[in-house]
Amino acid sequence: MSYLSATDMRGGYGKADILNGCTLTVDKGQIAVIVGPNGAGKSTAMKAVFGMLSLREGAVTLGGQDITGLTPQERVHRGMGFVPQTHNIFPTMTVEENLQMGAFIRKDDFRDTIQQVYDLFPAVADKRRQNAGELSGGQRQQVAVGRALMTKPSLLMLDEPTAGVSPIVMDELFDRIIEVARTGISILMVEQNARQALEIADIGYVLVQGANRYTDTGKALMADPEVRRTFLGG
Amino acid sequence: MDILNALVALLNFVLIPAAAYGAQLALGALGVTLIYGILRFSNFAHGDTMAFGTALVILVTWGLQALGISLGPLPTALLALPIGIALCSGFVLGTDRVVYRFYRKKRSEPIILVMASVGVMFIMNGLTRLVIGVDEIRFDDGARFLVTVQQFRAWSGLTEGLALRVSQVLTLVVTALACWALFRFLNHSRAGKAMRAYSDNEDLALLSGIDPERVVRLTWIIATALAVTAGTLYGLDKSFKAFNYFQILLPIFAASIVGGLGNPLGAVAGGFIVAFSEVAITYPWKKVAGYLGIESDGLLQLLSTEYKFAVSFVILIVVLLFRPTGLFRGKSV
Amino acid sequence: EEIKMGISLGLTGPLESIAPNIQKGAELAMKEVSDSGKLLGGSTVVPVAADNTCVDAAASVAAVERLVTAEGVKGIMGGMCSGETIASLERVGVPNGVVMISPSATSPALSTIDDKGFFFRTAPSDARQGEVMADIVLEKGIKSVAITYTNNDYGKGLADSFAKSYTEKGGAVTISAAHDDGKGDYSAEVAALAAAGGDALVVAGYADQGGSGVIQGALDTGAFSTFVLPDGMVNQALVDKFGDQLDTSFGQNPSAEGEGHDKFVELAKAAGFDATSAYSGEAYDAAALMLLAMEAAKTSDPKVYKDKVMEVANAPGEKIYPGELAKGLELLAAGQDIDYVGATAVELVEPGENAGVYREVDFKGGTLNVVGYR
Amino acid sequence: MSNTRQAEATSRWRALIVFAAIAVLFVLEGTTRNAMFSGSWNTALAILNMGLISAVMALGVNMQWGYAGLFNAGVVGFIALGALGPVLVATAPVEGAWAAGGLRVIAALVVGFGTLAMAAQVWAGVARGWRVPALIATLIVGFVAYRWLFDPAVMAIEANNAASAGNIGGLGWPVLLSWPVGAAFAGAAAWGVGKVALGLRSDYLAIATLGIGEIIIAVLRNEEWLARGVKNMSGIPRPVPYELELQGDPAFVAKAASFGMDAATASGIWVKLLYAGLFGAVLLLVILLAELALKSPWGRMMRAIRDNETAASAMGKNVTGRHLQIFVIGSAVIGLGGAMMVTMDGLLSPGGFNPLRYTFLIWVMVIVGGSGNNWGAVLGAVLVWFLWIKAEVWGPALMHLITLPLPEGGLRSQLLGGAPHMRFIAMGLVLLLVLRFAPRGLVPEK
Amino acid sequence: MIQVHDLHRHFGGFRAVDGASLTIETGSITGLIGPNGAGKSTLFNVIAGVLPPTSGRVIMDGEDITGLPPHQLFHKGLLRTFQLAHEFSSMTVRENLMMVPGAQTGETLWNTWFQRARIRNEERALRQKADEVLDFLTISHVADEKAGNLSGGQKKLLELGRTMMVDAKIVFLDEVGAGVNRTLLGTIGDAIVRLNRERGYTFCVIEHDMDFIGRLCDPVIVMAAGKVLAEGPAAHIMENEAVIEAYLGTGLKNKVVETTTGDTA
Ligand SMILES: Nc1ncnc2c1ncn2[C@@H]1O[C@H](COP(=O)(O)OP(=O)(O)OP(=O)(O)O)[C@@H](O)[C@H]1O
Ligand SMILES: Nc1ncnc2c1ncn2[C@@H]1O[C@H](COP(=O)(O)OP(=O)(O)OP(=O)(O)O)[C@@H](O)[C@H]1O
Ligand SMILES: [Mg+2]
Ligand SMILES: [Mg+2]
Repeated sequence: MSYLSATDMRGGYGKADILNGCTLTVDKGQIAVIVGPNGAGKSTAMKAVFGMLSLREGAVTLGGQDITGLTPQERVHRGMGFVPQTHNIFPTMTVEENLQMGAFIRKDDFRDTIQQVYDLFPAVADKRRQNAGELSGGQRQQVAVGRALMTKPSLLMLDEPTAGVSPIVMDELFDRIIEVARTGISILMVEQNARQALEIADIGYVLVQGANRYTDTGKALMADPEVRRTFLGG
Repeated sequence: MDILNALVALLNFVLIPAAAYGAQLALGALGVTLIYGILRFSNFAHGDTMAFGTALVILVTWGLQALGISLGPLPTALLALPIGIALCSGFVLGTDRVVYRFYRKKRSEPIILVMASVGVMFIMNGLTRLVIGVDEIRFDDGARFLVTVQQFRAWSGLTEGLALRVSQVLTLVVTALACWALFRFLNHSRAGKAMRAYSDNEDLALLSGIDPERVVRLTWIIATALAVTAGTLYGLDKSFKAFNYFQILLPIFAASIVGGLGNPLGAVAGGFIVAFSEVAITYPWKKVAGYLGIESDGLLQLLSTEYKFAVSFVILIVVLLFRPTGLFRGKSV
Repeated sequence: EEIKMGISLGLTGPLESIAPNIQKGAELAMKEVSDSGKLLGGSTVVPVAADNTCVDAAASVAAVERLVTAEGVKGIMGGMCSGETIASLERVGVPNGVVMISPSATSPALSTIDDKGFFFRTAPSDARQGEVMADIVLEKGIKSVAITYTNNDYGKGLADSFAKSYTEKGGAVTISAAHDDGKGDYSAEVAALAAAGGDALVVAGYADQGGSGVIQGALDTGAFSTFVLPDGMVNQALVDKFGDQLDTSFGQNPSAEGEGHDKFVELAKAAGFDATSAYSGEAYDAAALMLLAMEAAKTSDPKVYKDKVMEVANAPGEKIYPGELAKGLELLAAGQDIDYVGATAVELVEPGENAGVYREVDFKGGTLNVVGYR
Repeated sequence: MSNTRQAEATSRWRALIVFAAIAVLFVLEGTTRNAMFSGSWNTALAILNMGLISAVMALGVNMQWGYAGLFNAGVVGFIALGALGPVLVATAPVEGAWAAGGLRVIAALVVGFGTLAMAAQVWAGVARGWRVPALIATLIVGFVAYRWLFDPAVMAIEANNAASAGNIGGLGWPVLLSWPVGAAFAGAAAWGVGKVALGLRSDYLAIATLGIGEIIIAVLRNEEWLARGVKNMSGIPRPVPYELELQGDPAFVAKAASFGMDAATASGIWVKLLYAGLFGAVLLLVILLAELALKSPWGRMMRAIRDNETAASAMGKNVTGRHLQIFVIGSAVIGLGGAMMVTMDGLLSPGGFNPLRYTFLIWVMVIVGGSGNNWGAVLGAVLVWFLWIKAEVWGPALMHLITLPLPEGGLRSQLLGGAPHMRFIAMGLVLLLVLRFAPRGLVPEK
Repeated sequence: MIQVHDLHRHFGGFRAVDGASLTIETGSITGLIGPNGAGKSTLFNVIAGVLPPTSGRVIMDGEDITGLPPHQLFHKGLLRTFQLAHEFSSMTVRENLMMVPGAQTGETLWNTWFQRARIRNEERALRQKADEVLDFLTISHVADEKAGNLSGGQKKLLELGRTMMVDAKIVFLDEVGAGVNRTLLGTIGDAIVRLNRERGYTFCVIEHDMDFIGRLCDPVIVMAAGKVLAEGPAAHIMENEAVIEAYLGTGLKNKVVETTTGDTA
């Protein structure tokens, strides 16, 4: 049994279903990457896993326990961390406060972790007293990822963490994600910078119209010319 | 030339009353600004929360007085205040549970919440009158003055007198404390930061493990405490009359806006701006000028008091023209 | 017959705190008549109250419309504020032919309105009171005053007429500043009044509204110690509030010479309300007048009894005081004339408003003392 | 987790159902007599008429808020300006007033506005360093000139027959003509206000307009020469016959009798029906124009601006210009409502212009009706007004119901004594109930 | 087409744009790259009139356009997209597009009452045009959806779509690619090239996807810390040591090589 397993999810925003039997699983310490065209339901799937969308069908288990009925908040306490695709910072709080909020449920001393985040994103460190709403697009993204890292989750879910960040930061970010995964944390992420992402992925999902089209290791997907042409930009 | 007399006249008639009034507005505005900052709507029921809370405080005060308990020179109402706050918070949390929560869950636009608060306002309005009636009530006991006009004249030998009431000093002190405490709380405590986070981005706050309902409850309790305190001080200083508390809502809104919505410092600054523009601009300078050796037939009054409300609004508008989101850069949705 | 009588007052709104005692005054008269069993051979009187909010003409019209067309009242004690009264009179009272007697609407506009004989008021005219007050002030040797008035037609009208008559007679007005009722803070007004100065402060307002707020501020800051108080201010509540701080103050209000007022106070006390509250006596008189006029006309039809109102109110005839409505009814039934005096020395002059006898009062020793009539 | 919801497909039906429900309420009010309803067509129609006027005002607010997201909290001020229309146009001239100082007042006003215009020119045209001194100099010179012209003229006018006139008087023209004039007054003021204040956003604009509303009311209450201030202006002529005339007309009496009605009742009903016809016609015209505009690219543009000003302006829409346009038009419609209202009241009573009743209640109407939707605003207005009036009866009735099981005694009589205040509680309860069951308004925007 | 002279934009004490001077040639597709926070978006916002500059001038076709409001620039043919999507969220996707063209008859109040027929015809044409654009962007299935309900990438596409609704002279694209599927981004790139060739649009493109920049842009301008760091043809720029250090990083260089070889394969 995988650490996270979301099986056969169906549901949407009221009217027609967006998810049509989508299944996602991640093992401990694994990196899972979801790719797919725009509007395929990737973000929706992430929200569903996180309990922000009620499912009509399907189940989500974490560490063997069924969490389908839990609220997002309870899932946070179970060790899930999430960076949404948009609106992922607190705009009128400073960068530092944003990071502190990431550690809201932690009772221990998290100053080390903040320092680690600053080391990872030096550009953001310079702005720690500035309101996050005043940052550039890429800087916001870095703060958002930093906030999630602060939680020290056991499952980290990232919805397009690299959108808008510069190549050098993207590389750093992927390096860091590998590092994080090596400490036993499971990673589930959506990526449009798909080639780079699949390169580090243990498992890759190609989602189309709310259903799994291809599921394989990252390398295998990269090697499939059909997948490359239709989903990865050649 | 008689600078001292001029100064005392100004102090007695302009500075002290305006400062006390400003502080009362500021306390009210703190509550409004807090609700706006965190729950993101202008709470029309705030004035009536003040009235309702004060009515409860008065009832408790009467009870204490009947039991023979007093605070010596300070008004007994101060002793009743915590109880009043507790009771009123209970009621307000009830309204949140019954009314506002529904719209919050539905993610209704702020204007809908504003309208719901108008509904709550009507209800509290009626309840206050049922509980305590419509008459003017005075409930200040203890000493009324720190310094009376006669005492001051005897002491200083000036023609002008100076009066300082206990309630005025009390208001100023309490406002300063409340503002400081609120500022510290919001910016430095965990719960305060959680409140700001919630106000910034509700979903993300949820994702960070913040319990939104707790934040909301806390906000209501603090706002109610501020409202009841403001209402009680206002009632001690003037007198309690249910109708007046709706009227004071407009200057309170004005104060919180001109200072910058969602900003406690702004609320306080706004309160003083409104109060001083009302009192100072319509002040006839004749007497003061007389002390300074400038005799005049006219009153030297810029505008008559009929326009005091209008003047304070003109000043607000001018401030907003140069600082579109208030003096202290408030929120805007 | 069960006769319904309307009471239209601002039970909610800015004057909500004086409305209840006005209502009670009117109901007292109605109950008295009803209990006597002497009206039109044993008719009972049922009061029906409506809330006209005092400030909202449309709401007032709707309320009075309801009284008239739905409840079928035979007369209305009301309205309370002038604007609202004009609207409800023009749009409901006159078109439907219902008598309205207002205890408190004092606007001169109501004197000239085309009321087809359906409108009366037991309230005194502002113009007359201004003159009386000017005389009293001058007799006290006070040569300069500051005026503050409640910013409505009553306050403004009274302040204007006082100022006119006072200056004509040689006094000086240093400032005439309005205050709004229902605002708690009067620092600005007090500051302005104090800066302008004067030997006394004329407060043309209401005792439990802004008027007392201004007095409070003036006393606290030592701006004034003598206050001149017209009808809206002269009542027990003010005395209770300020006690001997009003030692040098004085004033006047319309009241019958001798027994009328005192009797009403007694009656009210027995009924459990404060009769010195503004316009409570006027309300009693307004209600009594309508009922007496019915008896005089031998019908409760307002189109008929409207012509009798002036008759019962004025001489000749036996004087009728509060508590003597039964006697009045008897006399009328017997075809005799009466001269209703009531609680406020009712003497109606054309076009149907109270001429007003004023009693002069002072507040020496922290009590309300009558010192004379004029 | 979305905050934009799909419109209910049923919304056209919804409007009809709500409309029917309100119609039923009015019919009940007209025919049934019990603790809830008065059973008098006269009251029903009186409520309806003011409801129609409120609907016009609500439409104005809806244009500003619903179409453009402008938070105008100074509604009462624009109503008051509109109400000036009939006073200055339709009332009879005051003898001697114009001679006393009419021209001088006009000259003063011209100088006053000229000064403001000049000040704006100076601010825009003069180089930075000199700007402030030049502005202040202009203002001072202008103000002195203005007061020099204005004060004596006003004194003279107010002294002219002070007890029953003391104002400048009207022109004696037909009252219907004064409606567009009232609208124009409000629109013109809105233009000035808009020029200054429309740079502000949401609640900041609200408080600025709230202030402007208060200023307008303060002027109206205190400038006696204009409309007698707090002394009230009565005797505004009517566009419909007087009830007493009808009652004196044998033909009418006979006709009434043939319906089995007495003349007084019939005349009341007939007059109110005539008013209802007039108001209804104006209302329908305003709605027609508004709907045509809203269903066009113009409406789409306004919605875009309301949604996202930055983007709209990047897409070439002149946000400031459009805001000013809609602010002026909306205010003019509000003013039109004000003019209609004083025409029906026959009275201008500035003491009664308080924001609770004339600003916030109108807002309640718009939001309860469903902002952005014209029919919603209209239905909201009529319904809320109905409730506002009926709460006067329902409140105390509710109290009697509540106290029924209580034993005779102190508490009960205390509660019954407070019965009038149940008006507010009843109003609040009904408002909350409506909002609960129609959280986006009775007829939400599609 | 556009010349920027010594432009400054400061926020408090912070110099987001700190003396940038650059030229965008008519008919070019100019790339603008640089690390996060370099001041690219701020520069765009100043040029497009959203933010007033602290100092400096912007010239368009010889005319000084510094500080002109955005809507006037739009009518001069300057269009832009936003980095964070600025859709009209409560309008449908189609309406989002149809509102774009300027000078519509139906945008004048008077005409909405008296020119109904003309408006109807214009609307029909607009609708057709909007549907074509939606088709091209592969989002025609959500044409009647509220724009606020779109996915992140779809919003980005809508941003781009708006610039396709009218004839523009110059289009500023702020990271249209972020969050857009790479296959689709390829198509978009083709469209940009086509618009540039066939209709003579000038483009200025901010993008962090170096493939995209490399394929489309000539020249490429690199910004860092509010200043122009380097300028030149894409290939050159990617070899530039300073650019690699500040922006590209070494790790990527290998990858770019690897994937480009993959491409050719
Ligand atoms: N309103 C503001 N107040 C203060 N600083 C700001 C403000 N807006 C932007 N900045 C700062 O200006 C700098 C430039 O921001 P800009 O958005 O132009 O960067 P960018 O080059 O577009 O970056 P990215 O690639 O991440 O989008 C950033 O460091 C940012 O923090
Ligand atoms: N709040 C919502 N209400 C209604 N429909 C929605 C909502 N959010 C998304 N959708 C629809 O659901 C579909 C899937 O959206 P989702 O955000 O999951 O896509 P995605 O795969 O994350 O795309 P992208 O790569 O562009 O982010 C889209 O067609 C979108 O229009
Ligand atoms: Mg997505
Ligand atoms: Mg950017």
